[in-house]
Amino acid sequence: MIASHLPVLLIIVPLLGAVLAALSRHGFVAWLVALLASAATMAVAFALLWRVQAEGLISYRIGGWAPELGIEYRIDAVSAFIVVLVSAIAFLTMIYARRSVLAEISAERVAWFYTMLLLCVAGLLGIAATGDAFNAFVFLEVSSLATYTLIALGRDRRALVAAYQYLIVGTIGATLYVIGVGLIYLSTGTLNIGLIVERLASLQGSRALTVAEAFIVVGIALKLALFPLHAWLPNAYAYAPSAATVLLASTATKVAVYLLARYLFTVFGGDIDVGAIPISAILIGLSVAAMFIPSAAAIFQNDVKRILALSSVGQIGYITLGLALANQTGLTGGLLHLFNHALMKGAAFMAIGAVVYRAGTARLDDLSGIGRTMPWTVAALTIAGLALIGVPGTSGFVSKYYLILGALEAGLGWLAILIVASSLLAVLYVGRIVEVVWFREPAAVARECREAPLELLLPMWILAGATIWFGIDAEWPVGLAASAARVLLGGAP
Amino acid sequence: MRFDIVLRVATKFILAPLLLFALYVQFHGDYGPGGGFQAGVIAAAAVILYGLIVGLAPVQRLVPMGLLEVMIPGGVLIYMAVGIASFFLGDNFLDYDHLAHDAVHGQEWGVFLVEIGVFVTVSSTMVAIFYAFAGRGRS
Amino acid sequence: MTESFGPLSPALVLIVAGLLLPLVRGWLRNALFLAAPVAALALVWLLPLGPGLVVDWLGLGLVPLAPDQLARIFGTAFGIAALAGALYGQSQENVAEKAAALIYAGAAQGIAFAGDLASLFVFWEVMAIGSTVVIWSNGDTRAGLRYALIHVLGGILLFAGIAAEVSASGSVALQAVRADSLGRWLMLAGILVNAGAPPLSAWVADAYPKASWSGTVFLSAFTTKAAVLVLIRLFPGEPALLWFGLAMAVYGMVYALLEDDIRRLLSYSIVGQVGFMLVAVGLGSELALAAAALHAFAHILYKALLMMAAGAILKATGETRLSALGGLAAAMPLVTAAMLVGAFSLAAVPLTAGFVSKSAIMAALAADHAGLFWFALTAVSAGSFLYVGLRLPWFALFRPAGKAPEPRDPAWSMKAAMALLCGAILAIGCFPSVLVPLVPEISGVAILTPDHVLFQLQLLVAASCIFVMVLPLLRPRAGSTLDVDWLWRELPRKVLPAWARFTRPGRAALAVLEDPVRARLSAFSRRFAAELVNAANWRTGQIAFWATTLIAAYVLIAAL
Amino acid sequence: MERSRRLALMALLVVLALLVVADFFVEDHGSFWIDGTPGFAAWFGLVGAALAVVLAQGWGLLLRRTEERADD
Repeated sequence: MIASHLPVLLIIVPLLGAVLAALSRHGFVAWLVALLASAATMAVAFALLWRVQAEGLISYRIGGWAPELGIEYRIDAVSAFIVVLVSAIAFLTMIYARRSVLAEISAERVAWFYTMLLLCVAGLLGIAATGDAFNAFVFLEVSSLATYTLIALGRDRRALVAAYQYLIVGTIGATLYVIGVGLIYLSTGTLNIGLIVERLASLQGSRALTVAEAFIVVGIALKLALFPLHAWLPNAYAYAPSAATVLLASTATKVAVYLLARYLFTVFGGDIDVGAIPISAILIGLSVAAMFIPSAAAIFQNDVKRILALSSVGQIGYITLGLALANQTGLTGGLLHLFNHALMKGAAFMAIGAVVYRAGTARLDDLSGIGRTMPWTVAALTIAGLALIGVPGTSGFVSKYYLILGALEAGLGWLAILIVASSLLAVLYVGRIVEVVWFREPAAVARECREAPLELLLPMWILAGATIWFGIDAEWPVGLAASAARVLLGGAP
Repeated sequence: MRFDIVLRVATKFILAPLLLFALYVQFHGDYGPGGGFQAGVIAAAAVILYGLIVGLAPVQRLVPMGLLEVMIPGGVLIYMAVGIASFFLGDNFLDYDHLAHDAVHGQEWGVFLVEIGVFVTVSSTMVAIFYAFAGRGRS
Repeated sequence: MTESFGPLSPALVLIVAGLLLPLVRGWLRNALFLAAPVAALALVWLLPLGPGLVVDWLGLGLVPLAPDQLARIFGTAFGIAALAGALYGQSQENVAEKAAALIYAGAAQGIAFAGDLASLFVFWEVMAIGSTVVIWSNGDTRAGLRYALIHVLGGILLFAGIAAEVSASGSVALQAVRADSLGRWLMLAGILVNAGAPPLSAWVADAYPKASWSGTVFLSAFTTKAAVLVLIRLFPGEPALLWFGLAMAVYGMVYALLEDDIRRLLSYSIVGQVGFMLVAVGLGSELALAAAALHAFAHILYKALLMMAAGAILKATGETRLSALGGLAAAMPLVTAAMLVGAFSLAAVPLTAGFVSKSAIMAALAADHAGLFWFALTAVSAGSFLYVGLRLPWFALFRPAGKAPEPRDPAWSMKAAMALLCGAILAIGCFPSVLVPLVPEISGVAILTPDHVLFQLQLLVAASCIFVMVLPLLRPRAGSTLDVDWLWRELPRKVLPAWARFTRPGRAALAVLEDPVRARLSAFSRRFAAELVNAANWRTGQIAFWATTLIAAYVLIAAL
Repeated sequence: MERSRRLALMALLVVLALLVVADFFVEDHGSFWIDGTPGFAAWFGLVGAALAVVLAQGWGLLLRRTEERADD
């Protein structure tokens, strides 16, 4: 019985968990519920992946209505890839969250925090699972609203401003998206993505569609923080509670990338240039700008969380670059980097969250020599940093390798050189952190710290270990990314 | 405002019809315009009106914040429970065909129950928002 | 046969030991520090020569461990250097440096044994990280960062080249090629950066002296010589290398002749000696390649010895500037002996290892009738003796001037390490035939023949005459010699204020014009540029503005 | 030129002369047109070393500065 309902269980389980967590109104019980719910969600996600790999596309009709009338959930290799990533990160975040949340959030709000965390997860999974353009908007809003709350729960007063700014920007993005969906509905008369694709075939060259694509792409670009629409992200990540930052940095933008890929490839066809619009050229330009400018800005930051947040914007540039290349290798590289970046950024934010847990600050000036007193935490941060640079032996290397091959395959040799050249910037900002935390004499703050508790170290090191593991034995993620890329490009998985 | 006799008296007259109208909209939702969302807003409007007239403390005695915090997720829980119940009857999520002896009645029951969930959540959320605004600067 | 060793490569042994080092304490740490190079050296010789083990990784057939003759030569040299360095650095307290040094040495072994481009690149990058940490752990962060950047740049060039090569040929095989396509030029450029070739030679003398007294010993051994090894594998007979090599030989000599700081002087001389090797690689004959490998071998030994002597002086006196030193010979006889052996070996005095390897290079040049390079390098050899065989010992050790430091004896481990290397250098110099099993190609080279020895002695004595004649000119003077690194170390500091001064009149004139529109525009663009860099604090309206701009641009393009 | 240096120079020149004389009695295996001639290495060494000094001094006049680098 359960097997046939897997696609919807993916959303029901975290949603039910959110409801129960809210009803419990008790911090520890809410955490337990969240942990169990996210563990169950992860199990569902892996089961789905397994089934997709065995059987191909899985379709599920909500309420038993046909796709013309109702909402259809469609899990293919791409969705399964994202769903596994999001649910696994969510589970690790829950393990991590208990201690971290106790330290950062006042006791009466803890249950709400887990409710929001689970709602956010449910929304993100929903975007990946649904095959309905409007339903995707609903889940986009579910996850976004939960995200605004999560950010606002940060203990820094600036968290409120950051949340407010994200609220406005996110709403603009969602509105643009829904306008685009509306235009598509006008032209095709359906909201089901599968049917839209069928009906679009006869509508090539329609003005309305071009405008729809413009609105959808820019709307999603706001959500995924594509340069220059990224400015909401650094503050939001820097001031949110640590556990929330981990989840958001690793999953929220990634799901937006998934949505963008869905529209660019599945809906608007494999040839992502529509009519006169050189989308791939624009996207390549913006991606390259993202690889360089925010990374350069990261070098001049003093707050480690902000450094990592700005670096996220840069790393998103690599991912969108993979989409823009639009060939099998490049797209594999982009999706793989999406996966790897989630792992490494998750580890990095968990590590800096653990530092905040002990030292109470993420300002680089205060963290001199903290590697002496928190060696395991800082070692995980270092591994993540090396992966951000793309050092061989880490997963970052593998994904950049595929991106470069993709660029060469597309005949863009200069782009391959830019990809590697932009790593120089990562060397600078990672190098600054590594230098301060390891090689400076310990400051007063660092001397009084102890190593982070095991509950924080465990998920952090699972992610850091995965970063190393997938840098050496990359078969599994590469296989997933490659089959997702094949599906996006219209082939068999 | 609680000393304005006109408002107080008028409110007393309006409250009961308001609540009754909310119930009407709720139960008539299957056949005509209406449903849990609208009904929830109308019911919440009654509570909010009462709060505006008598003040925050009395209305919170009537509808305490703790109740709202249970109602908000509770409504969602009802909704989901109905949806999940379909699982056990061999249908897809939110497919009510087998909730009753035949498909039409099943759908009717399903929608009816789901709308109750919507009502609970929407009404309590509206009131909670009112509390949040009205209580600003006090807590 | 290689299979029976599984993944037990010398590289792995050293890297794992390096990672474990911070976890153990006390005598165990020192023992591990010493045992790992011994084990690696043993493995270099135990691994049977053969094609190696193919590992499938992402569809690429990787050969991380492919022992061949060349790997064994360099593996032995790297192994001895690591062993001697570990012995020398026993009393070093800084565990970060020791761990990084082991990883660094392991990466060098990895490069020696790598059988394909991808594994090669992996170890290449690990080597960059290890060496950066060695420099960093001594506290000079700016120099460390400069070093890291140059090496990341080199790594990037190499990586781009490898990617192009792999996508063109579809295989990661290590094979001898010519620089005849963009990808191969990129590979060559990446390797040359590590070799210390112009125009980026300056990093060697910038970074190496910033390491601690023991760290420099490791640094002097691996990076540049690993680059030579890779050049032998990838670009044997590449004509461009002849000219790069000659330029480096002259560059190293000129800068070393001017330099004041001992370790900087020795760093410049690394570049000079690697130049000799590059010329031999560029020649490309079998003998020339063997000679290049042999010279790298000898150079690793004597440069490590010289760096040890310099480190001992630094540790005893806190000073390495020639202008501030002098008369150390009486106080530190052992260090004096070590420095003389090393210096004479570098200058190819007969009965030292340097004489053997340089003779092989010269013989290879002669065999190929490369007259220009033969005469040029002979002259450079005379010049090299000037700076390292005469100027360095005279001013540091023998001249009567200078404050005599209190004689502090180096630790036993330092002495043992120096004695080990002295012994190796002299043994090879006296009995060159011990090298024939390692480098069979040199069996035909005339080394200790009377005419050859006489030739070399004339050259050295002639150089000595010149030295005595122009002694005052060569007196060390405090200061620095401008190099290409001026471009990234000082130019920005000078240009930016100068640029501001230069444009001030223009800006003043503009301000006088007081064109409100123009003022607004320039203010806008200035603010815009600042905010683009500091992207974090944009206002919400600006994001909305950008979103609208993007849509507008999008729709506009579509409408056109 | 002080006395000790003059003495050392004399001694070295004598040694060099002896070496050149010895060169006449050894069979030379020159590879190029000139390098096999007796005494070649002696004069080539003198010229080469002198050239090296001239080159270095010239280079030093151009680019040697008395101050250390600011960031060393």
